Amino acid sequence: MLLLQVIVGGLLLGAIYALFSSGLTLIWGMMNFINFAHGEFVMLGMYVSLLVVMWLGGGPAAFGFAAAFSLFVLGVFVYLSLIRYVLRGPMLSQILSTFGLALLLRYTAFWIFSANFVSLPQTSLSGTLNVGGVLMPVPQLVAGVIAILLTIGLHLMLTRTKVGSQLLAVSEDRGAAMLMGIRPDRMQALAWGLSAGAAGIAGALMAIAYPWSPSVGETFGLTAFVVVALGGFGSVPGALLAGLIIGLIQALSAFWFGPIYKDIIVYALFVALLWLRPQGLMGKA
Amino acid sequence: MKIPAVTPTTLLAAGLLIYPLIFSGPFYLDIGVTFLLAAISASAWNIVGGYTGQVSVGHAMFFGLGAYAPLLCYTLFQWAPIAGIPFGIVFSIVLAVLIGIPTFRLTGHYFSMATIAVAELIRIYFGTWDLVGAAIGLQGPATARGWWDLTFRSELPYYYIFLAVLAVLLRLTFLIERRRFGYYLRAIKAGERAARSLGVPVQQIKIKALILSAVFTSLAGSLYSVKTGFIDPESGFGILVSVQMVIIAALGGAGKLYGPLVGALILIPLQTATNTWFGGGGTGLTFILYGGIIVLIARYEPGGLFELWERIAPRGWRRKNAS
Amino acid sequence: MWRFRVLKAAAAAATLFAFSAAEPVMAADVVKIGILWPLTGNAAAAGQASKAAAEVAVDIINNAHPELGDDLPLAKTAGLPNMGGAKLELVFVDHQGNPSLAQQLATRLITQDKVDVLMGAYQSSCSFTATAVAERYGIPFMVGESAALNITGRGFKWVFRGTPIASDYARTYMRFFGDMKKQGKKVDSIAIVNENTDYGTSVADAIVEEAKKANIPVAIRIPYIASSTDVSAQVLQLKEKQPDVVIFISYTADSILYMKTMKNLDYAPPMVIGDDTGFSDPSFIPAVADVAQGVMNRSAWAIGKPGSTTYKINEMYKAKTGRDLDDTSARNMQSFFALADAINRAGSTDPEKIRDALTKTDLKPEQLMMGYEGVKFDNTGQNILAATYLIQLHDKKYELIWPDKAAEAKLQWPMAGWKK
Amino acid sequence: MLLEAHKVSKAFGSFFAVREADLSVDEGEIVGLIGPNGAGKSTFFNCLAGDTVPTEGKIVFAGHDMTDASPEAHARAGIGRTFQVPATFEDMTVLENVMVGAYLRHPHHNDARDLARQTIELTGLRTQTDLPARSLGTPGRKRLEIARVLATAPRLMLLDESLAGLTPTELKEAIGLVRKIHEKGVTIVIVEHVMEVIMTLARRVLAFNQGHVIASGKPEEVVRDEAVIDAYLGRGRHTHRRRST
Repeated sequence: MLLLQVIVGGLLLGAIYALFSSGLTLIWGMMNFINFAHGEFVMLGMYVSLLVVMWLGGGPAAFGFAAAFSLFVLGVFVYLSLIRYVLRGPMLSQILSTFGLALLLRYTAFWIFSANFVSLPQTSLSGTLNVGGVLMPVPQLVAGVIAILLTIGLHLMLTRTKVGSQLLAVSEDRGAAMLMGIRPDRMQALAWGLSAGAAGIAGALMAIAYPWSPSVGETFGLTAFVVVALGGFGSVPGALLAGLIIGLIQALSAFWFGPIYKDIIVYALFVALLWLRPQGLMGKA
Repeated sequence: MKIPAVTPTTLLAAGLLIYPLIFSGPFYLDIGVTFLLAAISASAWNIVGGYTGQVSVGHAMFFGLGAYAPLLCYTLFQWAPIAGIPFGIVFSIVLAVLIGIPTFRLTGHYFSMATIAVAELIRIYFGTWDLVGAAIGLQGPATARGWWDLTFRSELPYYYIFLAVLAVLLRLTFLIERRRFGYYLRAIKAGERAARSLGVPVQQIKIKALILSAVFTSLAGSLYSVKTGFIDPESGFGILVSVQMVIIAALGGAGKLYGPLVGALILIPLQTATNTWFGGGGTGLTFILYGGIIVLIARYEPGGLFELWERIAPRGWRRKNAS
Repeated sequence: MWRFRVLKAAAAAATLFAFSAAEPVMAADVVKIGILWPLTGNAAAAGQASKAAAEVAVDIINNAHPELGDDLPLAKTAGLPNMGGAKLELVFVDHQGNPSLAQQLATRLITQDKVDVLMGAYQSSCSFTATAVAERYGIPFMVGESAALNITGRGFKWVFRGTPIASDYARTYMRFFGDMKKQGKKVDSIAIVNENTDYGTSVADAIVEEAKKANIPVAIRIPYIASSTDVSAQVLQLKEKQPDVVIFISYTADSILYMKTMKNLDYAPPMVIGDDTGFSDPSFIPAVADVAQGVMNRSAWAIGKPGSTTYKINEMYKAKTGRDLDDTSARNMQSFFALADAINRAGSTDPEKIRDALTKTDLKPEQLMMGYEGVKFDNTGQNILAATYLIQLHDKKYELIWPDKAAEAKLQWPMAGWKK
Repeated sequence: MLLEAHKVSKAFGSFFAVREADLSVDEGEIVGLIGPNGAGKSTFFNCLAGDTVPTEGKIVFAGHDMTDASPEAHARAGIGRTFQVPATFEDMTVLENVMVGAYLRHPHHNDARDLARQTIELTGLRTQTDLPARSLGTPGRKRLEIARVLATAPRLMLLDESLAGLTPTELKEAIGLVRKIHEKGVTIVIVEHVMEVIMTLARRVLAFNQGHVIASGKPEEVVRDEAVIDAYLGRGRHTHRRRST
């Protein structure tokens, strides 16, 4: 019975990993570009939620939307002011750009919110559901379910809608897309907005269940890499599947071998993946 | 003996030689030593990251191994810490080959991510490994049992030892630049496919560059732990250790001989200054500054200060130096 | 290529200017105390809290505070009486938890700011490097709160530590379990959950060792990486082993997360003991008071009844920070008082005299603001009379419940947890 | 027989870009490969250069089996190649570019530099010796690529549309250059659309379509071959003539 509990816990956490990783894989798929500050976007999403709850007293729906929207705007701004120019630059400046951004966002958050761990005051979502002996804490449950729905939504948006096809067109062949009257800069800015927005919502959902501080962005960033690498670069459904798997592996390895080893096993898996199957489970080579 | 031509190299060397005589206060010396250490590790990174264009963001793996070896020899066998330096270098070379072969099949972002993951993997593992003091880390000899413990009261001896190592590294890089190896490195950075078509054994050259870089990064790590007398997973393998090397080289000019030196010359005093002025206030401004500098480099001047200087330096002067 | 000279000169000038500005004018009757704490980085909260505590202590010493009674040394007088009322001046530096920066800043404090004594470091790694510098220059160093055993065990003669260390805490727990067994409470097995850096590891090691001596079996020991997002794995492992007592050695975020997760996974052990730090953080009680009723904690600091000296000190701290004084900062404050008292008895800023005074320190319990049995340093510099109370969370406040002679409330065993 | 490609095929998934193509080149020859776009010329060319490993078939060069040898092994063996889209080292000067090639046979700095200077002289790039490659135009880059490959002292040079997109005068110079290189004893295989190049330089021509060789022989014969014209102009042209009569 305990094992089932561990598995459920792992999947719920994995769903949240999937949500914010889907944002990262979207960018990678489109622009062959890794955003090293993606973890910081999740962290900012958490703080936005805190501000909304503290100042406006909004409920989960309110701060969820606020986090998504504010991060969307940040994502677009980051693209237009920095990434657009760096894309054509040498590899070193592409990597440095988002690294510098990560440091800037993290330590500005340190400055504004101080280093203390904070957590959302008890929101309406609390308590635990007991489904056949398996205990599912409501915050994690809600967060996990919404995360899965949003990831699928993002995937459908990409594959079924006009905007989605334009986004994919630009990622396939930027030149050809331009010939078809698609403005690549606008599409890529939109992609960065969506990616940051997904990270923002994931931050809001995690804020319900877990305390955080400005330095959590770093661990989320690395986890997102692993999920994206396992799921296949550029594949949102891949990220969803990989997110769940990573959540599961972390939970099981922590339970069987002890919590210290969960990160070691995940990173070892990541390194092995990069060598054996760089395109991941469902990504394009 | 012939008077050395007054070129920037000799001027720079003279400046660095007499620095400890002008700024003799122990605190200034400590900054001088920190500057040299940063310049050595950034220059070592530069061989792989700058010249060859393989942006490793996990070079702390070699720095950490180099740092752990001396203190491990002291803790386990009571040897003088410097006896551990060769071991650090050997471990780093083995790691370089083990890591290099698979990761060099990857390019660009893949390669950077793989190096981050490997460095993190080692950092976390060392944090759980009791032989190396797990999370508590290792300490060196508190008081010197003899000169060989290299635990000096003043920083002066460290300064000149580190300066000598930096000089050797820069001289070696200078020679490489003019040899086939240096040309092949720059060819790989400019275009691997074209380089292969001209017979450049790309994988082999990359591994050799990584080994050379690992040797000096490991040496920098050893010098750090011998001087500080302490090492733990975070200060040995932490991601900030790797990031600092990348920033310093990129600020000065990655792929340029004096790039890392100039980068360290600016960043280390700046970092200490901000920490003195704002550090006491505890606002962590130093890192906001770091982040800001990197974003500006990436956005406006990827070539670093060198390229900026070459663009704005008077035309005639630059002609003479373009060889 | 003359550009280097320009660059080099510019950088050198900047450095020179940066430090000459920080060169305060030397006043004859000022005793300068250099303090190294993590004011940024992930331990910044603790660093800032201790900084505020030190500033309150300096105010108490530099200005006359008769209302604090005669027992607390240097309280009622202004400045250091034996040194003609010399004032104390604090010089704070932020080592950001980086050991090599701590070494550099310690050198700067001694050689540049010309401080007379040093204190601090919080993280054991920084205490190692900073104390080594103090030892080299022959400057007394008072370690305020780092727990790692061998900071004072390296044969240094200039390093003193006022705060209890891991083995003191472990012995206290074992004595407590002994008393509980005598009162018929079931203490057949204990579990230890510790974060895996130097703090958690050294305390956990000490507990395992003392438990062996007191032959109390340790059911399971779970080291984990601090501030990880999810802790359900640890709680489920505990649920599987069902120990009688669970000892958590963890920082703030994890402590809160453990309490919430235990409720979510319906795991209610008979007793939980928090090893200070996270459980004493002011944000702990508001976050989990309703879920962790009856959780025990160790603390040598008790605010005490209104009107008592400790209560007034806490009021002064609250006025400054808006929060109650926590145990870690209080231990720092107590070490600071002991250091100031020694300087006063030495009657001079000569390091050798101060060191000599420190070795002769023998403060009695009533002279202290903490619950130690006194302050007396052995030849390794460790305060052998450091002790700690055990407190329990009743409603919204920790109340002193052990040792019996100092108890202010009745022990509730088993703990209520979230069940009212 | 310097180079022999025997029943070489290359499939991407189920699509056969090259199907059982044969080629044999004697020392000192100049052979042209022609065919409409997408006929598999470039893929076949990349198999010869070692960039892509053929799915089936064998490639033998001067008696060594090079079928799945790496590009650098090909270069060492003496097969030099240029790229359809010039891949010069943009941040390195012209001299440095050519030196990378020269280093293959001359490990020592001075010998490599001297050979590089001679090759630059030969290929008429002397005036741009110290300029970075990115300051050259496309014709200059193509010429630099040829110089770079020449510096590796190849026995066989594979030119992938190196003379495309040149003005008439540039074309004359380029043809003169290729002829000069050929006279120094280098065997040449050219992939080209510009018929003038094929007619003036090549002594033998192979025509490709849908991945296999449809005609080979003297340039004059191959150009008039029915199948080749069909491949280029497509089947439709017959109907057109019938309607007009």
